[in-house]
Amino acid sequence: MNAILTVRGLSARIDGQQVVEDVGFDVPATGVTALLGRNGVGKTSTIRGILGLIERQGKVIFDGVRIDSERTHRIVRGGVGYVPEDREVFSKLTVAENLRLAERQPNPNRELVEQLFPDLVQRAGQQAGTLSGGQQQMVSLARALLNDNRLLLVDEPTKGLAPKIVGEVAEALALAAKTVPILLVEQNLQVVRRLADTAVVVEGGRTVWEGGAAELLDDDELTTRLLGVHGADAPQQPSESTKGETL
Amino acid sequence: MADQPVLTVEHLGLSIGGARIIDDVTLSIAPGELLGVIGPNGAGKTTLFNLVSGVLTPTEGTVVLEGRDVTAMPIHRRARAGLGRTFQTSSLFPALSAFENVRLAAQVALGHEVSLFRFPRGTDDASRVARDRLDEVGLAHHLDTEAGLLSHGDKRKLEIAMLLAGEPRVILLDEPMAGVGSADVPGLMEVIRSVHRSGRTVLMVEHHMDVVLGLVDRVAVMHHGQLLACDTPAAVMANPLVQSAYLGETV
Amino acid sequence: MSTVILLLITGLGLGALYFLVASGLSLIYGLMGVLNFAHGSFLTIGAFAGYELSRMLGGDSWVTLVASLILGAAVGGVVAAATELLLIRPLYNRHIEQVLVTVGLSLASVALFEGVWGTDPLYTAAPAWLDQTTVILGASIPNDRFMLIIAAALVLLGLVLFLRFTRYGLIIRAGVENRSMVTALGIDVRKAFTLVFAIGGAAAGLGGVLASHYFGYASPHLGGTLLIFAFIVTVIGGLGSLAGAAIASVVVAVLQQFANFYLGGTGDLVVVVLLAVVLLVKPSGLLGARA
Amino acid sequence: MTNTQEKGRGMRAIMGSRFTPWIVGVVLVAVFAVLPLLNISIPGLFPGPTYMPGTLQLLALCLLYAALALSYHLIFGVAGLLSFGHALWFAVGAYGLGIVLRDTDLPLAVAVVLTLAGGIVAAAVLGAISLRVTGISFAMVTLAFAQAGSVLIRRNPQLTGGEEGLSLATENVPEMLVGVLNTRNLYWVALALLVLVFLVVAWFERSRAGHVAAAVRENELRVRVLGTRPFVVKHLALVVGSALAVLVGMLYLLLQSGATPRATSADFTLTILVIVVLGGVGSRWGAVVGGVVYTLLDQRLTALASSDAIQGLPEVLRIPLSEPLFILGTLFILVVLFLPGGLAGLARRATAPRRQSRTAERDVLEETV
Amino acid sequence: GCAPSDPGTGGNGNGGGDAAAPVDIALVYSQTGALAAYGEAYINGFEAGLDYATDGTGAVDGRELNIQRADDAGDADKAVTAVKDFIGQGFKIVAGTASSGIALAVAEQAAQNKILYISGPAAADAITGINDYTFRSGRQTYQDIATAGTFLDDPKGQTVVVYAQDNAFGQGNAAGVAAVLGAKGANVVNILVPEDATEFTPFAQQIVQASPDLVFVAWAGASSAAMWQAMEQQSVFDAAPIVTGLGDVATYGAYGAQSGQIKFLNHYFAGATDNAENKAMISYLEANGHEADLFSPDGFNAALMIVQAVREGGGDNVDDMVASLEGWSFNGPKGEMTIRAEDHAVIQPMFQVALVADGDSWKPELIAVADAELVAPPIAE
Ligand SMILES: Nc1ncnc2c1ncn2[C@@H]1O[C@H](COP(=O)(O)OP(=O)(O)OP(=O)(O)O)[C@@H](O)[C@H]1O
Ligand SMILES: Nc1ncnc2c1ncn2[C@@H]1O[C@H](COP(=O)(O)OP(=O)(O)OP(=O)(O)O)[C@@H](O)[C@H]1O
Ligand SMILES: [Mg+2]
Ligand SMILES: [Mg+2]
Repeated sequence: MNAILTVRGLSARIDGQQVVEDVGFDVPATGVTALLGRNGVGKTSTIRGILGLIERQGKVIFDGVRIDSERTHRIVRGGVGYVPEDREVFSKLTVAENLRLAERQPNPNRELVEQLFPDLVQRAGQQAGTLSGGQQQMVSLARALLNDNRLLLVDEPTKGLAPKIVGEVAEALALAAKTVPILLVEQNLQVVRRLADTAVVVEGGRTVWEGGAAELLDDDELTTRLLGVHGADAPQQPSESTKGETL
Repeated sequence: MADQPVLTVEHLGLSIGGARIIDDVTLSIAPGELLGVIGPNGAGKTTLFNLVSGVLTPTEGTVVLEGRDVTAMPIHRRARAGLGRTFQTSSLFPALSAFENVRLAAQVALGHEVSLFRFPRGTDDASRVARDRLDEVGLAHHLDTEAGLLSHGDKRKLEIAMLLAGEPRVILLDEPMAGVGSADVPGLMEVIRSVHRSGRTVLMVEHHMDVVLGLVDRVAVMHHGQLLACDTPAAVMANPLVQSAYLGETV
Repeated sequence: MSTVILLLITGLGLGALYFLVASGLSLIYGLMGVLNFAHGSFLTIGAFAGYELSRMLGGDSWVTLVASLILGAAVGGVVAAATELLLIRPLYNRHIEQVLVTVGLSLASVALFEGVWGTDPLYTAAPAWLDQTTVILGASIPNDRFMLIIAAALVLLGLVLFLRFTRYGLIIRAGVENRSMVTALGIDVRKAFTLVFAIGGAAAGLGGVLASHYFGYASPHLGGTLLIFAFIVTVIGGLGSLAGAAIASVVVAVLQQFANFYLGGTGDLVVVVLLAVVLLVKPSGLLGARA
Repeated sequence: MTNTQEKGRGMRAIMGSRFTPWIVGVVLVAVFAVLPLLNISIPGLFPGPTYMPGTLQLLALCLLYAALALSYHLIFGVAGLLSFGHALWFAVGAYGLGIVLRDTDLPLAVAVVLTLAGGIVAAAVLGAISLRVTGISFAMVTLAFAQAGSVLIRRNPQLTGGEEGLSLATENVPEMLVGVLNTRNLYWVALALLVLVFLVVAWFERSRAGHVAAAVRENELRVRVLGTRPFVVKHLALVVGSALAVLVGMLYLLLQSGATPRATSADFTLTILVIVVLGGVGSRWGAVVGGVVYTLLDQRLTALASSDAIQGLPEVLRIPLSEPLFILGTLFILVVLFLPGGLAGLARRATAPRRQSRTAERDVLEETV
Repeated sequence: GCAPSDPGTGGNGNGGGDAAAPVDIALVYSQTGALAAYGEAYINGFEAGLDYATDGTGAVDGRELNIQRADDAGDADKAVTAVKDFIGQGFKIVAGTASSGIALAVAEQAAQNKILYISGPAAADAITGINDYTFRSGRQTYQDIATAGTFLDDPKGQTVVVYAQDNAFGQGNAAGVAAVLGAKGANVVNILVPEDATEFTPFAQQIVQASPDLVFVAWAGASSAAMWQAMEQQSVFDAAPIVTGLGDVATYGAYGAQSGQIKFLNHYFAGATDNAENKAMISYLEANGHEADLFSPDGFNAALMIVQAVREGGGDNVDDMVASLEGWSFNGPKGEMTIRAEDHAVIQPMFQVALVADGDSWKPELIAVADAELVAPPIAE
C-alpha cells in the first residue's frame, strides 16, 4: 500500500530534552490513522516534530519528498493541515480573523466550513478567546479545512469536550476523511474505533505497535497493555463483565 | 489523632478568566490512605494538585493539611510542612545529573540548603540519601546522566526518587506511569506500594486503570472540574455517571 | 495657569517623541521578544538623513521639511530592516543573544556617526512658522510642538489601521499572541519580523527628523538620550502593547515636565521611580499581556 | 565517551571546573605578581615595558575590570539574573569611599569597611525590592535604580563633584598607595583583589547555595516544590555580587585617584555585560579574560585609532577605524554571532575538539540516517 | 631582564639634568570624544605658539622639546592612565585638556607626583590654586562672569537673572554672579534648568516673570540652540538685555534670529586684538589650513609658558620651573597675561562682543575690552 507520510527514526527535543526517541510509522494515502499512547508518551511532540515546530531529527517523507529539514510554513504550504492539541486559537482575534489568517489558497472552501460549523458563522465577530472549548475546537478544525490539504494532522480534537460535542467533531472529521488522509491523535477510544482504519501506538517515545485499528481495539489484552485502558470500554462489550475481570 | 483526616479540601474552587476550572470540590483523606484520582483529560486533576501543593491559589475554599489551614501558605512552606508532589510532564533540572537532582531534594529536606559555608560532598548525608533513593527506583546506573537526557520512564522514576528524598508525609503523584514502558510498570507500582506501606498518605492521578485498581483504597472521579464521585473502586466503576463521564459514553 | 497649559502641551510634544520611538520598540518586543537597544540609532540616522537633505535643499521651505521627514522615515526603515536580516535573523529565537547584538550595534553605530558627522551638534533650519508660537489660553506654544503631536497621532492612527485592516497586520497581531501557530498555518512569520523592524525603524527615523527640530540640532547622541525614556515608556505601558505605549508616553512626558518645573528638576527621578512602582505593582505594565 | 562527557557536564553544574584550571590559575597569579619586577615590552599591547607605571596602571585597570566582570558573572552567569544596574554598586564603592575619605578623618581601612557595610545594606534592600519581579521587568527595575543613582550623583555637585567628578582626598591614604611611583603597589592590590573576588565567586558556586542557584536557573517552580524559596539564593547572589562590585569600585577610586559620573551610567552597565559576554556567559575564567581583553582593547584602540597606520587609510576605512568604540562594538557583534560561549567557549573548543556540542551530535545522527 | 629599582628614572625619561638632552613634554587632550573640537583648537594653537616662541626651531637654548601627545577621549580613566604613563617615563611637564573633570584629576596626579601641569581650556575655578604644581593657560569661570558684570554700569539695586543649567558649570556661574554682582548690590535671581530637561519654554517664561534688568545666560552644550529659541519665542529679549558667553565658531549659528540683540562676553575670537602674537598665531593657523577659534590662545599660551619654564626653569627641576612661571607676565594673542604668584590665576583681558549678520551666517565684532584687573578673580587660598 502506498503511504502519503513515512516517518523513520524520528526523535525530537524540547529545549534540550529528548521527548521523542525513535518513532517510525506510515500513514496510508487514504483513511484515518490513529496515533495512540498514554499521556506524555510523545504523540503531540511527534506531530510537532513532523511539522518542524520543535527541534527534530530523523527521516520524514511526505508524498515522496523529504521534509525533515523543511521549515514549518513550507511544509504546511505543501498541503499539510494541522489541528493543534489545545486548539491554539488566537484568543485576541475574532473568529473571522482567525479563519482569514488560515486561508492559504485563492479559493478557500468557505462553504464547506460554513455548512460544517454554522455556529461559527453567527459568531464571526466574536473574540475567539471568549468561545467555549468546543467552539474553539471548531475554529481550530475550520482553519485546517479551509484549504485543500493532502494530509491532516489532528491532535486530540475531543480533549476535554462534552460528549455531545465529541460526536459533532467526530462527524466533521469523518466527512473530511472522505477526501483527505488524516493522522489522528485521540484518547477517546470510541472516537478512534469510529474513525480510524489503522493505528500506531507510541510508548516511551518509541513506536511499539502498528496495525489495523479494529485489530488493536478488539484485542483486550493488547489495549490494556499498550494504552492502560480497556478497548472493552468501547460500547460493544458489556462493561460489567470486564470490570469483573479486573477486580 | 489517627482518624483526623491528614488532608482536607473544602468547597475548593478556581476560575480563570471566567472559566470554572475547579468547581466546589470537597474531599478529605485519612492518614495512610492511598487515593486514586481519575477523570478525562482536562477534568481538573492536575489543577486540583496544583491547588493543594500551592502552585495555584484557589479562588474559593480552603486546603487543610494535618489540621493547619495552608490555603494561603506559599509552595515551599507547604513542602516543608511535609507535602511532596511529582509533575505530569516531568519537571526536573535537565542540565544537572540525576544524582544532583535527587541530592538537591535531600539537601533541602536536611536543611541548610542555601548555605555559603557548606559544600555538597559525595560523602555527606544528602548524597547518601540520594544514592539510596536512586537505587530504590532502579536508577543506580544513571547517577551521572544528565536528567534532560533520560528516557521518559527514567524521568518519571527520577521524579519519584526526588520526591522520596524530600521525606514527605503526604504525596501527590500526577500520572506517575505516564510514558513509563509497560515493563517498568510493575516495578514502579511496587515502589509506590512500599511508599504507601511506610505509612505515607498518597494521592495519585492515573489514567492507567490497572495501576489504579491495583493500588488504591478509594477512587475520586473528576469531570469538568467537579468531583463526580469518591468511593471504592468497585462502587465507582459501577456508577453510571462515572461511566458516561470517564468512559465517555453518550447517555 | 498659562504655565500649566504650557507644561501640558509641551509635555504632549515630548510624549509624541517618546511614542515614535516606543511604538517600534513595543511592537518588536511583542512579536519577537527582542529588546532593541539599537533603536536609538535608527532615530539618529533618520535625523542625520533629514539634516543632510535640508542642508542640500535649503532648510526653510515646507517642501524640504516634508521631504526630509519622508527621507528620515525611509532611511530609518531600511536600516532597521537590514539590521533584522543581517544581525537578528541569524540568531533566530536566541533572545538574549539578539539583545546583545543590538547592544553592540548601538555602540558601534554611535561611534560611526561621531566619525562621519563629528561630535559638534549640527543645527537644523526649519520653516519660519515652526519657530513661531501660537497663543493658547495665554500660553504661547512653540508651533513645532504641534507638528510633533500631529505626526505622532498620525503614526498611531496609521499603525492601528495597519494592524486592524491589513493581512500583515493580522499576522503581526496573531504572532504577538502565538508565533509558532502562525507558522503552523503556513505563514512565514520571519517576513513579519522584518516588516515590524522596518516599521519600527521608520517610526524612529521620522521621530529622528522631528527630534532634530525639537532639540534644534542633530547629533550622534540624539537617539541615546531618547532611547532610555522610550524603554521606560515601553515597559510602563506594557511590552507589546501599542495603546499602552501611547498612554505611557504622554503620562511620562507630562509628569517629567511638571516635576522638572515644580519639583526642582526631579523629572528623571520621578519617571524612574514611577517605572519601579508600576513594575512592582503590576509587573506586566499598564496594558501588558504577559509579565 | 558520551557518559564521561555527561559526567563532565553534570559535575560542572555544581563543582565548577575541575583541578587543572586551579593549577594554571596559581601559576598565572605568580606570573602577574612578578611582572612589575620584570622588563618585558609588548609594543602595541602595552604603552611601555612592564615595570613602568603607565603599563602597570593599564594592567591594574585590566585586573580591576576582570574583578568587576566576575562580580557580575555571579549575578548574571550563576544566578541567571539579567541586571542592568550593576554599575550602581561600582559607583557606590568609588563615590562612597571618596566621600568618606574627604569628609572624615577615618583611616583608609576603616573607611573601606564603612563603605562596604553601607553598600551591603543598600544592596540588600534594593535587591529585595527588585527581586519581587523577574525577567525583563527585573532588568528594567534594576536599570531604574541605577539611573536614579546616576541622576543623584550628577545632581549633587557639592557632595559628589557632579560632572567634574570626585577626586581622592589623600590625607588618610597610606603613602605607599599614592603617586605614580607607587602604581606598582596599587597594581599588587588590584591583583590581590581579583584573586579574592575570584575565590569568593568560586566559593559561592561550589557551596550548597551555588548548587541551589544552578537549580533555580534551571527550573524555579521545581525548587519551590522541593521546599526552598528561590528568593533566598537569588538575593544572596545579588548581595554578594554587589558587595564585590563595591570593593572593586573602591579600588578604582584609589587607582584613578578619583571617580567620574561615567561610572554610574547605563552605558557602563552595558559595558560590564559586554565584557561578560565577550568572555563567555557562565564561565569564571571567561569573565576574567573578557575583562582583561576588553580593557586592553578599550585603552589601546584609542592609541591605534590615532596611529599613522590608520590615519593613512582612505576615508571609508579611516573614519570608522579611527573610532575605538566602533571597532569594539563591531568586534562584540561578531563574537555574539560567531563565537557562542565567547572566548571561554572558543578555548573549550580549542582544548577539547572531541567534546561534541549537542548540535554536533545531531549532525552525526543525520548522516547516519 | 630585571627592572631598575626605581621606575621613576627608568625608560626613555631623563631624570638627570643632562643639559643637552631633550625635554619631555606631554600633551593630554581630547582627540576624540565629546570635546574633540576644543582639543583640535587647543593643539593647533599650541603648535602656533611653539613655532612662535622657538622661532620655528622647536628647541629652547639648544635643547629639543620632545613633545608626546595622548588622547583623553573625554574620559578621566584614559587621561589618568596616560598621565601616569608619562610620569612613569620621567616626564616632568604635562599640559592640556578642556574638561574640568579631567583637569582636576590630572592636577591631583601633578600634586601627588610633583610635576608641572598646565591645564587647558577647562574653566573650573577650582583649578586655580588647587596646588603648587598646577597652572592654567586659559581663563576661568569667574572671569566670564565678571565680564558679564561689565555690561551693567552700576549693578546696585538692579535685578540680575542668572539663567543656567543646574550642573557644576551652571551653579559655578550662579555663585560667581552672586559673588561679583551681588557684592556690588545687585539682586541676583537664579533660574537653574535641570540638566536633563529637554523643554526650556516654561523656564524662559519664568525669566520674564522675574522682570529682570539683566539676564546672564550660562549655557554649555548642544541644547543651547533650543534654549535660545525658547527665549526668543517667549520674548525674553524684549524684557531685558541678555548677556552670555560667545562660544567657538561652530556655535555662532546657535543663537538664533535674535543673535544681534545678545551682548556677548568672550574669551577670544580672531578679531579680538591685533597684537603681534595674535597676528602670528592666525597666520600660522591659516598657513596650516586651520582657523583661529575660541581656545586657540589656550594652546598658544601653554606653549609660551612651557618654553618659559624650560628657558628660565631649566626644564628638569620642577620647583625651578614653577618658580619661573609664578608672577611671570607675557603677551599672548589676547594681550598681556599675568600668572598670579599666589594661586596661578591667569590675569587676562576679556572682551565684549556682538554678533553681526554676515550673509546668512553671523560673525563676531569687538565692542570693548574688559580690563584684566577689572575682571580678575579674588585670590584663591
Ligand atoms: N514544554 C515542555 N518542556 C519540557 N518537556 C516537555 C514539554 N512538553 C512536553 N514535554 C515532555 O514531552 C513528553 C511528551 O509530551 P507530549 O505532549 O508529546 O505527549 P502526548 O503523548 O501528546 O501527551 P498527551 O496525551 O497528554 O497529549 C511529555 O511527557 C513531557 O515530559
Ligand atoms: N492557566 C489556565 N488558564 C485557562 N485554563 C486552564 C489553565 N490551566 C488549566 N486550564 C484548564 O483547566 C482544565 C483542567 O486542566 P488540568 O490540567 O487540571 O486537566 P487534567 O485533569 O490534569 O487533564 P490531563 O488528564 O490531560 O492531565 C483544562 O481544560 C485546562 O485547559
Ligand atoms: Mg498531546
Ligand atoms: Mg493532568
